[in-house]
Amino acid sequence: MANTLTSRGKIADHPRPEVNYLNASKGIWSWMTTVDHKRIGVMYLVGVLTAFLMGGIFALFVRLSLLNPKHMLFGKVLMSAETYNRVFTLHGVIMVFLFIIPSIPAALGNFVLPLMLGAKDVAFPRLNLASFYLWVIGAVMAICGMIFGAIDTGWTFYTPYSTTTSGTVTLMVMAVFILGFSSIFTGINFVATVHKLRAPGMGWFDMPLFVWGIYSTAIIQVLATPVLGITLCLLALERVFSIGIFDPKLGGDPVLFQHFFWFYSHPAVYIMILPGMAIISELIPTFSRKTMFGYRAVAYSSVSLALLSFIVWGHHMFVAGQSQLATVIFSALTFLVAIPSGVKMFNWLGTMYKGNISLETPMLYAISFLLLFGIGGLTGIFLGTLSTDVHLTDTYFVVAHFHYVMMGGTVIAFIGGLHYWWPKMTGRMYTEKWAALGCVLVFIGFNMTFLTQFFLGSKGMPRRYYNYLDQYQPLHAFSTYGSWVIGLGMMITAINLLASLRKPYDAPDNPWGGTTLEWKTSSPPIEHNFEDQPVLERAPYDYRPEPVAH
Amino acid sequence: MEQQFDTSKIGMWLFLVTEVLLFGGLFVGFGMMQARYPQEFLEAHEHLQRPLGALNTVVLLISSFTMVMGVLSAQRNDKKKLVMYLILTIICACIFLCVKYFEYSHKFEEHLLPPRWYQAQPGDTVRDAAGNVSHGYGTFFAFYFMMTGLHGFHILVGIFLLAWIAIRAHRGEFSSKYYTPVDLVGLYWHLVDLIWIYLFPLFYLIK
Amino acid sequence: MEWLRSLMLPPQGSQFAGEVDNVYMGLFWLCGILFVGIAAAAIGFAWRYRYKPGRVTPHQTHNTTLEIVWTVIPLLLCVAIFFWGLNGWMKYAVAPGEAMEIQITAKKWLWQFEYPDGTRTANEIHVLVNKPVRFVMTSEDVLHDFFVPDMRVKHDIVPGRYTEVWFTPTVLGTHHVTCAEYCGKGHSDMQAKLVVDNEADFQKFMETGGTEWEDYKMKPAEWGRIQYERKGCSTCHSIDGSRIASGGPSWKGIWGKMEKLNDGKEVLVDADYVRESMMQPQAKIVAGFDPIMPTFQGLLREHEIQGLIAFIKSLGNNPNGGPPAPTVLSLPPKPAGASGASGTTGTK
Amino acid sequence: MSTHEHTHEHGGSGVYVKTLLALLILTILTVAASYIDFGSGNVVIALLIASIKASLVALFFMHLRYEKAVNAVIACSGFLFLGIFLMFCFIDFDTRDDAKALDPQPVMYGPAKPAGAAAASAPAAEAK
Repeated sequence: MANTLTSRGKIADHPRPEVNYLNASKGIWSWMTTVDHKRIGVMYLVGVLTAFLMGGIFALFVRLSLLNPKHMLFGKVLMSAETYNRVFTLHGVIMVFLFIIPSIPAALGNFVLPLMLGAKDVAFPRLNLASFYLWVIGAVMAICGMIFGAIDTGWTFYTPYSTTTSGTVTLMVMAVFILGFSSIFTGINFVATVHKLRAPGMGWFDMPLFVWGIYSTAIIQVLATPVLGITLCLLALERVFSIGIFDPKLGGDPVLFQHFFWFYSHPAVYIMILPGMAIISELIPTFSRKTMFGYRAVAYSSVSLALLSFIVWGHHMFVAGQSQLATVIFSALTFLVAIPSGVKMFNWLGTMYKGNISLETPMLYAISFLLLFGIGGLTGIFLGTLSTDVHLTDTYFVVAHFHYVMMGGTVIAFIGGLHYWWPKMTGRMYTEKWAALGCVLVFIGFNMTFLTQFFLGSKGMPRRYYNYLDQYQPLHAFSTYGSWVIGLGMMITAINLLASLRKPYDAPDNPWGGTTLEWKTSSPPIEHNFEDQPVLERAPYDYRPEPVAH
Repeated sequence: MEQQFDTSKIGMWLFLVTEVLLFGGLFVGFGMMQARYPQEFLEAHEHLQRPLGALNTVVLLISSFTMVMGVLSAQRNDKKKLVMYLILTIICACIFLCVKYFEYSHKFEEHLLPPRWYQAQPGDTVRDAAGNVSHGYGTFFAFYFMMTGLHGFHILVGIFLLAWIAIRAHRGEFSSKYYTPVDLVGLYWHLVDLIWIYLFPLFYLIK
Repeated sequence: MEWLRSLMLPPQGSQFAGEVDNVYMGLFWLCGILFVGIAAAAIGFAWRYRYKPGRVTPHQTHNTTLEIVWTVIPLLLCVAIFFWGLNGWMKYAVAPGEAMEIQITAKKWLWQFEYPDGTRTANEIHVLVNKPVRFVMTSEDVLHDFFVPDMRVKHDIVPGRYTEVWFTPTVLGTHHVTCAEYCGKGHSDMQAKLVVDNEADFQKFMETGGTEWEDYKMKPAEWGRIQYERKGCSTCHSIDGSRIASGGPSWKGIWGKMEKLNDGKEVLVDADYVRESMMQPQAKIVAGFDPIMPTFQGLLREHEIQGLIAFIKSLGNNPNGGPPAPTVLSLPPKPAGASGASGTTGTK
Repeated sequence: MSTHEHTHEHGGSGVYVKTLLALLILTILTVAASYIDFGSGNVVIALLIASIKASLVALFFMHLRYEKAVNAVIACSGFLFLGIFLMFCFIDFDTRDDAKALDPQPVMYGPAKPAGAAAASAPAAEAK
């Protein structure tokens, strides 16, 4: 496998230009005031990876604390119940709002999307920079909330707990509000970019599937995030002015809060997973060297997932006290979501069929994704089905399910995409062997950690529990060991990628034989992306040997 | 230029959609609380001054008209009229805010305020045995202040935008070939008007 | 396949469990097969079609028939699963009319149960085997969730509202009740025991009236005050000396007093007299009052009677003195397995 | 660039004046209607008139009538998804069937603490 790269690695088609986007201008200030989508993407990347590191450390602490029911480590209690609640809340808030939501769209999407469209930049470069700064402000506020107080509501901020608990809930809620606007600006930018800045000759169905995925995501970002904003405003006002909308002590309705919250946060699940699917739709044809099977079906399924995501939010509330009619309707609608997800899965497998598959690191991640997202998606059926959901909801089964989707799906795809575009972004190749080892370790550790949690949950272990019954101890311990394996895998991956930065530029323009436009420019790209406006000559994923007019 | 104009328009419309949904959340909240406290909301809305609300509606509608005439003037390369219409729009916006100021100060004097500060009015009928009034009255005014406040904030932002556009227009930066900012601020201004079109009957009129 | 079921799911304790577990296992097999298919395809293709330099891949853009097949079949499967799940859930959604109703008040971080006769327990609840039981639940502070894994039931408890959940326990013994909606520091300590009793044990439990009184062993007068309000004494008897219209005499200061009866005789207000007044209220009527009090025979347990006596005594001794009320109560034996409840029970 | 100018000048002042007049008449109409009691029709009439007015503003003042279809789609999607949000919330609120106390007691405030009122309502409901 080691020689697959060299066997077909193309040396740069034309001499590497002296000036690229990284060294076109120098100094911190030139980065802070940049409107170059590539630089903003890189800054976002640094930001979200920092958030991922923080959230990951909190996750390791949560798992470490659950190693045994007494929370003992070397004869000392690792953390109290209050601390535990704060740590898992921070893990949730950071991972969801600071990491996963901006991860693929704002970091990788910002970098790649205009390149894929053959554009010079996004539609509104200054808005793009504003979005990044809003993210920074939100992140700083969230960190202030952590340092100068504590928040123990869980990432869902359910009322009336969140309206009555002490701590810096208001500050944290305002931080998330600002992060929401960062996300909205990204969404507006991408929709306008896709509509208006496609290369000459590129029709809607000539766009790479990554663009379709990001476009669908952007629709959700625009349509759902404002409701999160107003929800959090109302929550903050409830805390400060007791307006009586969410707190039952004041005549409000906590179930209404859940409607408001999930009207955003269920679509937000698709803000997280659609870009992951989008990356996989790039990786599989590229590394199978075969055209995408059912391109249109995959494109349509992205959009339909985006739209369907708005009408299923009530499946988070089957036992929360919404009306029984609403419960039945939401359950029925929920099953619709399974269809486009299944279509994508089958089309990916259909693309691999009779391909010419090389297992470089990005493809290893893609196959991990297929397996992990397969489990995540299929266990979703248990939770959409009414009678089993009553037993399984609010248990570790749910925890395992959404980690399989969010981490096994989105994070795996994100890291896969990072390895895929790393040569383009940095101009350097990483060490293939270490990258593959990291991927395999993450895959094994992930299954150790979360497969066990399905059993914990179906046995009846509720989520967000500090103390647990002794009978669950072996499974919890195994899960904790798994988290260490993930940590090790992530560490190897991170060191490997960072180590590559010390080398001189050595990446070819198109190391993987990709067909989309971002591979037609140099690695790293020049400041304005392309020497000449690229014109689409062939549809994406066309691996036929002879150029065929499309 | 054409391309950029179209792109900006799409961006602006997307932004307007987020505004609609932002206000929409408040409308949904208002609807649900109205369903919970029908009697309280009915009685509380009698405290709002219908003529002032109607006056403000007319003022905003006229301002929308002057705004669109401004855009038309820009399209027709008529700098003088553009500036005039923009100033007229700003004047309307200021009248709107003045009326709102009088309405707000009336509410403050009467203690028609969100629950924490709401003072029972003689006409409030939903009371418990001890004479305490229902929480619903305050909730109505909480929504009144939140929604008209958020709307008023948009008006205020609009005034600054209009002033900025008017200054640029005065400098002659716009022509029939380039008037995107005028058009976008116009769209924003119409949306603010459009939201008020719903706010007015919801708060002042519906029984 | 029983071993597999018991590996993944808790013991079956209610009539729901069988059906829920069937759906669960059905989905498990269905999803298992689908997953094995996906995994086999993904790994199999990666191996079978591994990279060979120069191999040309076929240009398959789509296959409409195939794509319709793999859209429609999952859709039909999903519809079937939805109705399968709905079928089980409909039973869960509607409680039968004859179910015994138990009120649950959840608060940070305590379960409080109340039986139809007013008996209260904390963190422990007894139900009768094979008889449907319906829980009407509310919360005093934040969201909680009543989750009994063995029964396969779960429902949120919402402050300001009453939600309900029901099941028919089928297996004798102790089952675990746990809070499944995050409620703060003590969330994971919010545990209770659900004891499914046979007829005899349940009767015994109801006679002793749960465990609440144990907290008041040393404070019988306080226990009596709770009974005074809970059993409805307060509607007719004041404790401040005032007379309640068409009611009975105030309890203030009557202890040890010689009461004038409507037949002209006098009686000393002592433990025996108070007890008789509760059991046979028409036997002795105080002068100036109507014989309107109903009997509380069978409605009061021994410890409740003693508590009331102690409460009346505490409302003011006549200086002339009377026979003292018992200070240490002789109480019925503690029910098996009862745990000491927290001191905050039911003092609201 | 002559075609450019042509494509962007929509309506003209005549259309705008007519739109404004229509809007003002509708405003008078809705205020007048509010003094008449149509029972449950009050809300429908008020919102219907508001929607007509909003459509007029969107179509003529905001030029949606003359714009590219994509902008109209974007504008409609906002209202569509708001409608979905509203609809499902109403479905829930309308069909809730609580075990007891269908409508929660109105929460009073004033001298009495709301906490006390909430606690007192539990045994009261039980006694029914």
